[in-house]
Amino acid sequence: MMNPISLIEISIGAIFINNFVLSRFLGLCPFFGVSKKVSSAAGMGMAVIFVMTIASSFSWVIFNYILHPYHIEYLRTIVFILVIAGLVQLVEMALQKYSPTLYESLGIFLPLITTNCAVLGVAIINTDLNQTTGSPYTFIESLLNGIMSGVGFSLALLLMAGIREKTEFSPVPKALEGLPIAFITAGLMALAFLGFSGLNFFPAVGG
Amino acid sequence: MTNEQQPTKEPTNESPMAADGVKIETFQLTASPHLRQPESVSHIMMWVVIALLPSLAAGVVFFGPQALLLTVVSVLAAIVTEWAIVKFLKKSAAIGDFSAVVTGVLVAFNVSSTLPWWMAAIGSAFAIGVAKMTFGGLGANFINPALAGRAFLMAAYPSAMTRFSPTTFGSLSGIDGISSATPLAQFKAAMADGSFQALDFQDALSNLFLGNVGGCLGETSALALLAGGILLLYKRIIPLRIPLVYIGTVFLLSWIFNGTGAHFTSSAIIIPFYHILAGGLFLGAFFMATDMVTSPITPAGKIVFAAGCGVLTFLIRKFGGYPEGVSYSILLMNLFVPLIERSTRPKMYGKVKNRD
Amino acid sequence: MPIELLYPVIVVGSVGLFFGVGLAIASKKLQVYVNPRIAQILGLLPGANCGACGYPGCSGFAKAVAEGKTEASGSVCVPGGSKIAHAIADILGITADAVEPMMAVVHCNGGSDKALERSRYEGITDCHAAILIGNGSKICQDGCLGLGSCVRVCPFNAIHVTKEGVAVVDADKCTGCGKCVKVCPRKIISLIPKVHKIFLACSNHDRGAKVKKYCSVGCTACSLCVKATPSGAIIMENNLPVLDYAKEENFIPAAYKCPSRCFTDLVKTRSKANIDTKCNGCTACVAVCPVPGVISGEKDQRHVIDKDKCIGCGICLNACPLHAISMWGVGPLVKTTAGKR
Amino acid sequence: MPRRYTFNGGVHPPHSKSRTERLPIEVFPAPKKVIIPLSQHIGAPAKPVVKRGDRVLVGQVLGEPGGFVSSPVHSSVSGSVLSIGPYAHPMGRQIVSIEIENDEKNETIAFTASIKAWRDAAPQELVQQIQAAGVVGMGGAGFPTHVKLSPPSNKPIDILIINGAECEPFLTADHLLMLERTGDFIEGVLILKKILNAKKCFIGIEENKPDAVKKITSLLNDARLREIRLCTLIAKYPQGGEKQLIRAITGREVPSGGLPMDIGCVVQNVGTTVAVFDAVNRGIPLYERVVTVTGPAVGSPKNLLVRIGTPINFLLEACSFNQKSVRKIIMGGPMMGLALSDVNVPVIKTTSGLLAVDTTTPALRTYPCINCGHCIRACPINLVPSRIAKYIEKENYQAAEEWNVMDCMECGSCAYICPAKINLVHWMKLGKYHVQASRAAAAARK
Amino acid sequence: MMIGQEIKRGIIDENPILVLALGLCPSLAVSTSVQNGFGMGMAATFVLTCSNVIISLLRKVIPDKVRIPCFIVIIAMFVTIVQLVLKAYLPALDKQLGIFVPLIVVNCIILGRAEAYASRNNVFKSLIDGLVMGVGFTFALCILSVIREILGSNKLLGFKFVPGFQPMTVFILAPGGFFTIAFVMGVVRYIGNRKRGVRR
Repeated sequence: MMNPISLIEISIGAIFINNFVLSRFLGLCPFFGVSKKVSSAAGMGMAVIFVMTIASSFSWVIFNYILHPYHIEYLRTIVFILVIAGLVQLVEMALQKYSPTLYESLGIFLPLITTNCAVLGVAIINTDLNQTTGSPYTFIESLLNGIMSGVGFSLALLLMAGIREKTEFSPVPKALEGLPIAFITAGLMALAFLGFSGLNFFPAVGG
Repeated sequence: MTNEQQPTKEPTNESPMAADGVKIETFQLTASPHLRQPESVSHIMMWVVIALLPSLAAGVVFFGPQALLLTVVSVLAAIVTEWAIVKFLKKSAAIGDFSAVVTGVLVAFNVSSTLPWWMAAIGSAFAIGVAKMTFGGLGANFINPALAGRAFLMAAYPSAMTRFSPTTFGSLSGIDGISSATPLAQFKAAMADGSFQALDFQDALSNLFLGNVGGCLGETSALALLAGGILLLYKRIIPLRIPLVYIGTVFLLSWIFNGTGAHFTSSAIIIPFYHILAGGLFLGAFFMATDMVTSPITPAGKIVFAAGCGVLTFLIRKFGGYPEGVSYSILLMNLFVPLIERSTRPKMYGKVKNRD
Repeated sequence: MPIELLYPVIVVGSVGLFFGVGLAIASKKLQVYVNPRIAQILGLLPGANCGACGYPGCSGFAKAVAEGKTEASGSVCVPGGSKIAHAIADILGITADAVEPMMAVVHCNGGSDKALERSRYEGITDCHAAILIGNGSKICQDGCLGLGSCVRVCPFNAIHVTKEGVAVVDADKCTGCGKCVKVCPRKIISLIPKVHKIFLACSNHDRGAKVKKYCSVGCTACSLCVKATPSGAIIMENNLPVLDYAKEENFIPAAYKCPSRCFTDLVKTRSKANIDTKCNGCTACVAVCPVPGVISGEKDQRHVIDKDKCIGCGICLNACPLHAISMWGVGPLVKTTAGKR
Repeated sequence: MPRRYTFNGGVHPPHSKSRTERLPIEVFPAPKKVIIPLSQHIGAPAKPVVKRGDRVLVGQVLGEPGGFVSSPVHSSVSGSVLSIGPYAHPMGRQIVSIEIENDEKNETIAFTASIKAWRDAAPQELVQQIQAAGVVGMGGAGFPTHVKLSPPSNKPIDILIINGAECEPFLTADHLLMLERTGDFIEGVLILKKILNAKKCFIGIEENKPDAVKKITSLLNDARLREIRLCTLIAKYPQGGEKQLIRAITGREVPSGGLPMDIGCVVQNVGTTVAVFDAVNRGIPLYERVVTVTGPAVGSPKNLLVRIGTPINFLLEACSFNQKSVRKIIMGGPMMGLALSDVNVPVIKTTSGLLAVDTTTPALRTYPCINCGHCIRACPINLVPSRIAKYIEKENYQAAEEWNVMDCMECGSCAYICPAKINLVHWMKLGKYHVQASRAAAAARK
Repeated sequence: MMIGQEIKRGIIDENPILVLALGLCPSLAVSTSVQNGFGMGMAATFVLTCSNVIISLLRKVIPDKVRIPCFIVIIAMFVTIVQLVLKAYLPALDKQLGIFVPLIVVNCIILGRAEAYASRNNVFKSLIDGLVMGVGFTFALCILSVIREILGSNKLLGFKFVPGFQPMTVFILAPGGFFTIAFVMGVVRYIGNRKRGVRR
């Protein structure tokens, strides 16, 4: 059950091969919104990892102990979003009260993340696998997928921020300034990330 | 400004010039230094083009005139695209630098000689039009245009891009130009099904060095690439550290993780040589990882960058979905360049012993 | 069966209830007070983030205002002006002072057609950069460099550099934020009250004979403008007249006396004086008219004004004991002394 | 083979010294009129002590120092004061200057203040003598020498370095001074050494001046001069930069934002050393200096001993410069010199050379930066000029400051080497100006 | 005439994707074929319109502090309805759209309109706004998917398009999506700039 190889595979897959932003098109709004500076991208990345971890663990528990046993899987959208939104807001309030410094660096990004498809996406993907494949994610796998998807998102975000800080010096044509050039940047990044496709460290095991 | 009016009651002194005829020389007023070394950007690009010529010759020798056609088409497509975009944007930027030529040649060097010419043109146009000019042209792009063009073609026409032709000379041993698979693909297949024979691959080394092997048209001859690379090193256009570290990393990794379980058997020693001579590593290490625009500007950053390229090349070759890893690894490392530059600022004079 | 139908209701309801109650408690327990006025004030501000107030952008200003660190009078947020100041005052419950709208003017008119250059500056297109390299290329050490540092800093796109290389402010667009005043390395931009359309377009402190050698519109410090302004609102300081806009409202005579055409008048066409039939020929107007030969007529006869020569200063309006003179023609005469009658 | 000293980075511009390096120093006759600016040094300008119409003699004090970091100025001719007022200065600004009409009598003040027995004199006395003579750093910066020679007691000086590198192309003034006044020069070094009480003393000379190296070496063979060592430097620009010279010879690094005295070093230029000798041993104030007049647009280049205040057009004419082909006139060397916009400006204490050039410098960028990194390799203090310039272009002065723009010494190596011909030094100057302005504003707020 | 203006606003002036850059994730992910794009557009339009109406109806009841969670619950309800309907009647499309159907919940357009428009305007206006924005969203999706389908698989609505043209598979992969939206957006801005006379 706790196969270390499958855990590594999940990590590699979530970070590189099925990168949330560059291959799954999830979480694009914060990806383009908060990637203008490396410093804020780093804060955002931490926040996303944090929220994704919470989201994937809680949603796993709720799905496997409430929705699945009572056959009301169709409610997961509504329940997940409620749980995530509620939790993040609680965390945000707690941060603001008890750790203002952490709130300053992390908290300001939290409201941006609550209603973000990457976070809901990771919860749904985790449970989708439960539905479609014979081997549902265990809690650990689900948690790991959450964390690593967050890491993959943060990696893409950091790279993007670095590149945008650099291309800020570039004389981009007027019509392409801002978002369009960011899209092209993301497209070129996605093109480079295609190099990871098929990456498989354990060919014998993974098949 | 239209609503401005000069009081014109008593017009005086119509001439702006001083009346007493003092002659005032106008010298040029600029910041120091008043001396500049003569070499310019277009010189650099021109030397890169010259350094690529031996490999082009090798490509023509091994793959026939088709190689030349592809290169010419690709270069033309690059130049025309750049010209059209500069025209459209009404930019004043001079097109006289050779950077588009370099990109065009490199795109052609990164495709199979069997590729239809129009595909090469598309790749070239993409390289210039999307990867370079959208960011504002020379010096503004963050990713190597030629490699982006290749990656685009790879994603657009995967089958055409992986169909290779044998060379014009034919067989000398097991691994050579006869087979249409690239040397690394053969190596990977041999490793996978256990048919790996050190002797076959040992014989192949000289073919690899000279270029009598299948593959992309510019990457076959390590010798020709080395000649061009040495020219650029001599002209101080590329720094030695990038090719050295890049090739060295691949060599070391493929020796340590050679898959045979031993390190000093003949096959274990041949494998790293095979790895560095095959699959366009020399092309990547001398001409694409050293691209000034898309590699780190800091001296320490160049080493990190080259080592990263080496590690990724090795990982993709060994574990990835492609037999060749050079182009993707350089592209991926291009993405890391800004972060590398941030963290490898050179130590400033007088920084260590700062009083506070 | 019915119980199964109830599951979703129960689940969604209980999750909703849980978080609803949880958040309600949390919001009470963990509340951190954020001044709601900040958002309100920010909504009112022009959003140009010009920084004229001295705070980092409009949000910084809003915060400072809400916290009472600065007053919200129109003189602090100049682009917003008194209108916004009043609106902010409403939020804060205090009254704001009306502020006189200001505009920036460039005190130089010496373009390449009028002022000589001593060398060819080739370098960064920036005034500070030119100052650093041999103090610019103009002979005049106080002239506009025309490299557009003020243009780039203007948040309202109100400044441009003419093809002769002199910066010009568009009075309609200028909000008087003063950013250009701060950035100009030669300190030749200043703010004047918007109602005054006349200003001195020269900043040169050299003596007259020297100025004439290199600039045809340079002030020669002849003092004619000082003499033309009896109220003493113009004084000569270091070879350059200084206009006191608080003291005097009518600089028209001074401007039209200037032999070097150093004044710029932003009114396109001034209305001209006209003497009506009430005139009894007392010649009081002739005595005050700054331009000789404009008013003509026999004593005790109705006088006439030469509309071509009249500069429209309106001084005669006050002088006429019979109120027989009025201003005619297109364009308003802005706030002349005539209004005080 | 003796050890050859050098530093990291730098560039190799052509030396271009062959036209003047063998020409002896000629005395240039005092002109009809001299203009002596009251500010020829770093620090507060001098305060005038003469009035219009006063008769002055050669060497007479015209302006008293305006503060500790300041220096007096002296008359270089005898005659009457024509005017005191703003006059064009090589820096481009109008600076209060004293205009003196030469009466051709060349009457000098009595140089009675000389301290022949300087070996027995107190260091303070010698420093006062040097200050009274108006000696400033003659390499180009013009830092008052007496300030350098009065380090605070908590900063003991153990090394004195004499800068004979003269790394700027074209210039040969210091070279000729070392050849022609070798004895005076060495004695000047000894005076400086005594003042500072330095344990070690080095003379750094670039290896492209073998005759000077040979002559000084033969003199230093004297047993009494064993404490002075001659260091041959690799000919590379900016070998004569104060920080580079210290690095090359001692291996020490001046801390960022600090002075050489922080690490126990003092560097003096050759011209300054000879001026110190003149001031101490002969009592002569600094009123003349050696100027190399050269450049492609000059017909007969010369090394001239010129009175301070001589308008430069006299010098250019004396060297038959080609008025038609000249595009640019530079005061100083081609790497760090100032482009002049007026040929009427006077020679000042820091004027080491005059260049008339028939080519223009590519001033605006003709290519975009291609990230080649040549500027980083050339930068002798390991900055990243291209990046800093981009920050400044984007008006991000804070980032420029973080990337140490303030440590740039504007040596010009980066701009010299740049294949894109970007005006890197100009950007640095602009950035430094803005950083300074914002620092001043921040200080004012406090 | 008001309606006409509104439609122009939704499709051109304030197009949610091409001008406001909202709802990027689904628009890039499902615009690989016109069928998917149109299906997604319709689904989003349905949710947008319905939630706008309900939110507008309840705008005076919902307390300000918890309005966002309330909006989300309302939206999620309609999304669940869409999900169930798709599963029942269009299983193929449901499979194609995959996870992006439930993700309509967090589509910025819907929450954005709820927050910016429906919570401040009356029911009728909100209904129109929802419809118009939905049409704009669908329109932009269709443009993107037409380009990507033709270039990426040389098909339009599943039919072969240009004979002899070799499709570039990259356009149905992630990079192609980014490039397509970048250039469509660039063209829209270019035209807009031209209209406003901004220089290139």
